[in-house]
Amino acid sequence: MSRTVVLGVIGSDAHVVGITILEQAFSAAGFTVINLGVQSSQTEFAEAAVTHDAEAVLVSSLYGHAEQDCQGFHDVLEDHGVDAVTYIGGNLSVGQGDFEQTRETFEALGFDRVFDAETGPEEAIAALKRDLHITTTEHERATVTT
Amino acid sequence: MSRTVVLGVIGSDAHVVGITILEQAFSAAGFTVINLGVQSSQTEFAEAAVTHDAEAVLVSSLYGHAEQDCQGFHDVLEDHGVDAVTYIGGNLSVGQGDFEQTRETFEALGFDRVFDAETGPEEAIAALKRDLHITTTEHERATVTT
Amino acid sequence: MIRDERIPSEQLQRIDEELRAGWPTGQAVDFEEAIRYHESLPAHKRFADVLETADQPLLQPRAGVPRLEDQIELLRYLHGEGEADLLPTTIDSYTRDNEYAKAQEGLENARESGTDTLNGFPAVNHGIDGCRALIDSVDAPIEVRHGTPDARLLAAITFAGGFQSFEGGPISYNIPYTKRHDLATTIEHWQFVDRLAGAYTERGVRINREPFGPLTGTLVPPSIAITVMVLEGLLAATQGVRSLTLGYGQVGNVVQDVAALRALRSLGEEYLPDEVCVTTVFHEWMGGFPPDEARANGVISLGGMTAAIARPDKVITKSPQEFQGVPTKEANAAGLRTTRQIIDMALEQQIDIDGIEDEQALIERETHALMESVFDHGDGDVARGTIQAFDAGALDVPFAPSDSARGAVLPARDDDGRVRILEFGDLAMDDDIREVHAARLARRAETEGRKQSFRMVADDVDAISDGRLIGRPNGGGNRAD
Amino acid sequence: MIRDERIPSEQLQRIDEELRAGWPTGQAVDFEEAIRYHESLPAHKRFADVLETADQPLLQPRAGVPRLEDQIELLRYLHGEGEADLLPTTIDSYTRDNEYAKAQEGLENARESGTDTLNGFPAVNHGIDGCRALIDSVDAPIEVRHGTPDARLLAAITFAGGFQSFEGGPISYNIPYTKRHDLATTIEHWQFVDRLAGAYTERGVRINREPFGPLTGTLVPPSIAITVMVLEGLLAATQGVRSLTLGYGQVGNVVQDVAALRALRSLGEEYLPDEVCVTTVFHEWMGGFPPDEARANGVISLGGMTAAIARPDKVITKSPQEFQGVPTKEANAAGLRTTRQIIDMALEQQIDIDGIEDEQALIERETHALMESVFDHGDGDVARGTIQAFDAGALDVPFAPSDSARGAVLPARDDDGRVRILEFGDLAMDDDIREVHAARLARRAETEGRKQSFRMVADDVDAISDGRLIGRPNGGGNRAD
Ligand code: B12
Ligand code: B12
Repeated sequence: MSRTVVLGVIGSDAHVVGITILEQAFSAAGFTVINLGVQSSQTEFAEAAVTHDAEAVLVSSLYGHAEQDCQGFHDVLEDHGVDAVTYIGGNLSVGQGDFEQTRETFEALGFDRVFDAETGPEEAIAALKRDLHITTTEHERATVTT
Repeated sequence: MSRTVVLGVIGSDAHVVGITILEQAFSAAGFTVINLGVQSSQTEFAEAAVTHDAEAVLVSSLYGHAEQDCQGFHDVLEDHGVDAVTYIGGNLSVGQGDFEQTRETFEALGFDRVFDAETGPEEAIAALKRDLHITTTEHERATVTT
Repeated sequence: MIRDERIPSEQLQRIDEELRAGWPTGQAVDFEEAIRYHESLPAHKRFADVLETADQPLLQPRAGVPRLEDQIELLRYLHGEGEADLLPTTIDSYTRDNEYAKAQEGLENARESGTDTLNGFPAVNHGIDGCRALIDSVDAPIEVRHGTPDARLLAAITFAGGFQSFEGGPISYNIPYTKRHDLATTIEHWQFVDRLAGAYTERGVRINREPFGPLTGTLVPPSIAITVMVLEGLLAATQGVRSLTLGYGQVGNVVQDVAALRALRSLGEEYLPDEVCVTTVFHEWMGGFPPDEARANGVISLGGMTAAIARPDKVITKSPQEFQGVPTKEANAAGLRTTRQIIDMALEQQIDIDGIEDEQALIERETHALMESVFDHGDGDVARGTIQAFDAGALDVPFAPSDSARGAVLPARDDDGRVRILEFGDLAMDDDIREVHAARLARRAETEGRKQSFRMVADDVDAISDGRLIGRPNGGGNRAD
Repeated sequence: MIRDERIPSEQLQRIDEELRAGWPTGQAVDFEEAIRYHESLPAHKRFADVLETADQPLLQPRAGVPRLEDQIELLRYLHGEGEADLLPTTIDSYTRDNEYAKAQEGLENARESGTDTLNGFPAVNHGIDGCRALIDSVDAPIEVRHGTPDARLLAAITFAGGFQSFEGGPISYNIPYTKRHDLATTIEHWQFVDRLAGAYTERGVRINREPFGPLTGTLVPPSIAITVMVLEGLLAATQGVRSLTLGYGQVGNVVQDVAALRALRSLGEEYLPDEVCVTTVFHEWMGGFPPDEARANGVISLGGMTAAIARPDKVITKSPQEFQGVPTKEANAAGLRTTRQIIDMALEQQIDIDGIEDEQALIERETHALMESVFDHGDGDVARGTIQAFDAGALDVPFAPSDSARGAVLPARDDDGRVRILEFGDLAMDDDIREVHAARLARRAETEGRKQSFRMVADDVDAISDGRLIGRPNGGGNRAD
């Protein structure tokens, strides 16, 4: 059975190109991708994760308001009973910030992994496979069945 | 009477373009310029200053060895009995040094003024006129008589 | 249903009053007093005049920070150290969403903590006095740049606040910038903005309007961008706008970019009424940048070089820190000076490249087809035609996040790096044109020994940030090292 | 009197032994053992092969620091972070003057104090072992770059030390680099260097030789540079050199630069014997740089753009810190990556500019005239002809500090920014050619409403560092701000 991930851009951010590439890459790697598109609210992420029984929630943010947009996000997930791996990636701070600090900020907000904009999809896919204990064989099966 | 300056590039430095421009500018400003050209030794500067009874000695150095090349220069001038204003300009240190430090180094070596490579000829001419107490009228006369 | 007709003055006034009641700073707007303020501005702060009389491309950066004093300092720096000819004030994202309360919170936060969590200048919150303090403190014309679908209050306040140029439009600030705004509503909102600009114009204060040409910034085929520019231009002209700057974002192929800028100018002149003064603006590469300042400087310089050849009226520069986040003022000024240097070195040279005319002819043919389809869809009415054409997919924008566009068009580069269309969807281009694109892309596929697919598109999206123009398999490289 | 004839082996050996006795590290040279060392090097360190088989322009920076470990680290950095294809080792100024004792002092100073007062790598002092430690530690081909009129010992040691490429030549490392060396002597000295390279070549170790194309780096008319390149190529070929890279320094006008690089290649092939493999190298702007890294990046990028169009085999890059002094390794790598980005973005595009053929034809005509005059002056002998032509001013280099050149030629830019000749002195160019130059310069003078004079030349010398190509009065500016 294919593993399901929910993907979207949070807040009022409209940068769509990154998730378009991610959707394609995660699909090609055998995942079922529920793409919420841009400008998705915390609730939309949570509801989609429930509806589709997602194992991972992938949040994208490019425009520099990620920190505000993610305040309380993990509470909302918990309220909906979502127990998925959560990743966030993109340009997470305003300006030329230091990434290690950004990582800490978002880990403190509850994200399991934090990626910068230099991350290629492959890296995130590899990490998710590790986190979901997906072996290559299972992955390959997944690729075939989707 | 026109004021005489000795101009040259010291050491084994061959960067000639700067002094070509300087020669032209100082001449146009009414000075008599004795241009020694590139790769001139300390002694050549001193002897020319004596021969032409120069009021100023203008040393140029671009290639980054100025400090070594100017060691003892003011002793040599003194030995020859030269009592002229001395300027040095160009790229005076190897690498991306801080100019204030460079200025101190060359002032300590005895130069009256130290110029960086951003100096346009006008600036040096204005300074020399001040140092030699040349009034505009005298300068204008000079321009006419040369 | 909405039509391309001038808003009657009573209606203008009524909406204006309603709007201004929506946020405290709105109350202070007084049109007559605003006209007097504009009239008091010196010639070198009159945006339209400065732009329209320049004899070489003027440079303008993007820049906006939340606090007034910081914005003043930033713009002075960009004018002084960056040698910018024209200045921007980029608005924050909350304001773009009309969330003035959140913007207020962000602004107060910034004032207290000294760190900026807003990504721009909340002009509505600063109000007329704040805007004028900025205009008064900076010695060059300043434009409002934003990305706001409903920019009516922003326009009312910034126009009264002394700004004489305003970016955006109903399509270009909808389709690339939002998901859920429908086109009918954004057209209506922008008719108001344009009518307001028109009202100032009639009183001798020519507000310059600048539709946002780059759209999604990502491999947008020139004819699509130009069509949107002309449509927004027509809508604006109807409302009385007389100074229009049509935009175009660099795709990176010099011949195509020069051809597109020429086509933009000639089509703008062809479609827009004579009383409108049309100028053009070239945006340095708007897609993903390399994560490396040195490489970014190469991208920026290719833009400068292209501008020197095409000679648009204005160039919007990028900074070498584009990849990372909002640039420092130093980096922003550096992007300006790098661009200036290469433009000034190349501008006086005669550089006539072969093939520009052909490419321009193709772009014009495509644009004519799209425009015709819009007119058809609207029975001659541009507003209706725009809505219906987008609805039908006859007009479309690649990578559009908006529900109002099909987003079915997929672009890819041909073997020479020019942007072509791989998937047309229902785009209103006839078979002849489609064949030209197909042939060009087939040649590339052949060169690369692979099929045309989304993989190719994705590779092209990443190519420039990965260091090349065309997304060849394995980076295109038989590199020697 | 000296002639263009191959040095007989006994003489080669005798000079070699004499020379090597001159400094302790010279003793260690053993030709047979050196051949074995070269044979042991992997393919990717063989300079000539790597350069000659590349399918796009290879990039090479300039770089040299006194201490071995620092030089290793520097080159590794430029190869890794700078993505350089080919590496340099720039020699210090004392070595260039054959002042090995002073270089030794500088080196020891550097080792003790940790601060560098030498402006390069004193390869003679490092000796064969030091050189090989460098070659072994770095994973790319490395060239010796210097500026030494008498480079015989340097060549003997660096060739034996494993370097397979050596810059310079009897004219190009004399005229721009020194005051008092006479040409007859430098030709004799470089015949030795070339003969040594030839001796290695005959044993299968093809040492690449690269005459220094930019000369004084300051507004050098292309035909003068190309003539010097061809002459040095001919002298080298006589001595058995089979891998020759002819150089040219950017003047900043794209059409003229592309034309010059094409002319360089075609004239190189025309004049040099078939058994010589001719490649070309383009030097990014070698004149005065702007005192601003951002602007310097624009200058560098114009060079990259030109290289993408002209496609030389190699490009020598500049760093944004060129104005100030020897660049940090980061800045040096940045110059490489900026160049790489713009080249790679432009390389796959077809950019055919009008007027290149005409300009190339003019350059070739001028070069033919100069070459013919050299042959005439030497009664067919290139060595004698070179000496006599320079003596007569029939061949001349602008801004030459050397007593061996008249330095009577004065260049200035025409209205399009191409470098023309204002004062010919006795340069061997016929009236037809002179008229072409005069007409171009007259047009510029007219545009500027002033006379042709040294003032114009001085303005052109400063123009690029002041931010433009042509030294117009008052900076050329009706700039809008
Ligand atoms: C194209 C672009 C736009 C287009 C977007 C069109 C569209 N609808 O998509 C337009 C022009 C409309 C635009 C608008 C704006 N933009 Co913008 N934009 C860019 C730009 C140039 C490229 C983005 C892009 O498409 N990259 C290509 C894709 C493939 O890469 P990516 O998005 O980075 O995604 C990859 C990775 O980040 C990663 N990733 C992303 N998300 C996630 C999530 C997970 C879980 C993982 C694992 C990985 C991951 O994987 C992706 C695929 O490889 C970037 C700068 C840059 N990167 O060069 C600025 C940039 C993102 N924009 C920026 C800003 C500020 C804005 C505006 C606010 C601008 C303004 N002031 O007008 C508006 C915001 C509008 C809005 N409401 O969102 C800033 C953000 C600043 C910050 N964070 O500090 C940037 C960095 C530019 C800058 N230097 O100022 N922009
Ligand atoms: C052209 C050039 C060359 C040409 C010179 C041709 C010639 N014979 O003139 C060539 C290619 C031959 C060359 C060789 C070398 N060069 Co060189 N060269 C330059 C370059 C690019 C421009 C110099 C120039 O002509 N500028 C234009 C003139 C008009 O300006 P200027 O020389 O700065 O002079 C003005 C001012 O400085 C001032 N000024 C100068 N002197 C004085 C004196 C006084 C009293 C006053 C008031 C003012 C003043 O007024 C002048 C007129 O406006 C500079 C970098 C730059 N500036 O961009 C490097 C540079 C000077 N060179 C440099 C080096 C290292 C060398 C070499 C050692 C290179 C090498 N490693 O091969 C050799 C040295 C050869 C030798 N024996 O001297 C370094 C010096 C590094 C340092 N100081 O740390 C520089 C800075 C480049 C760099 N960043 O590495 N070079």
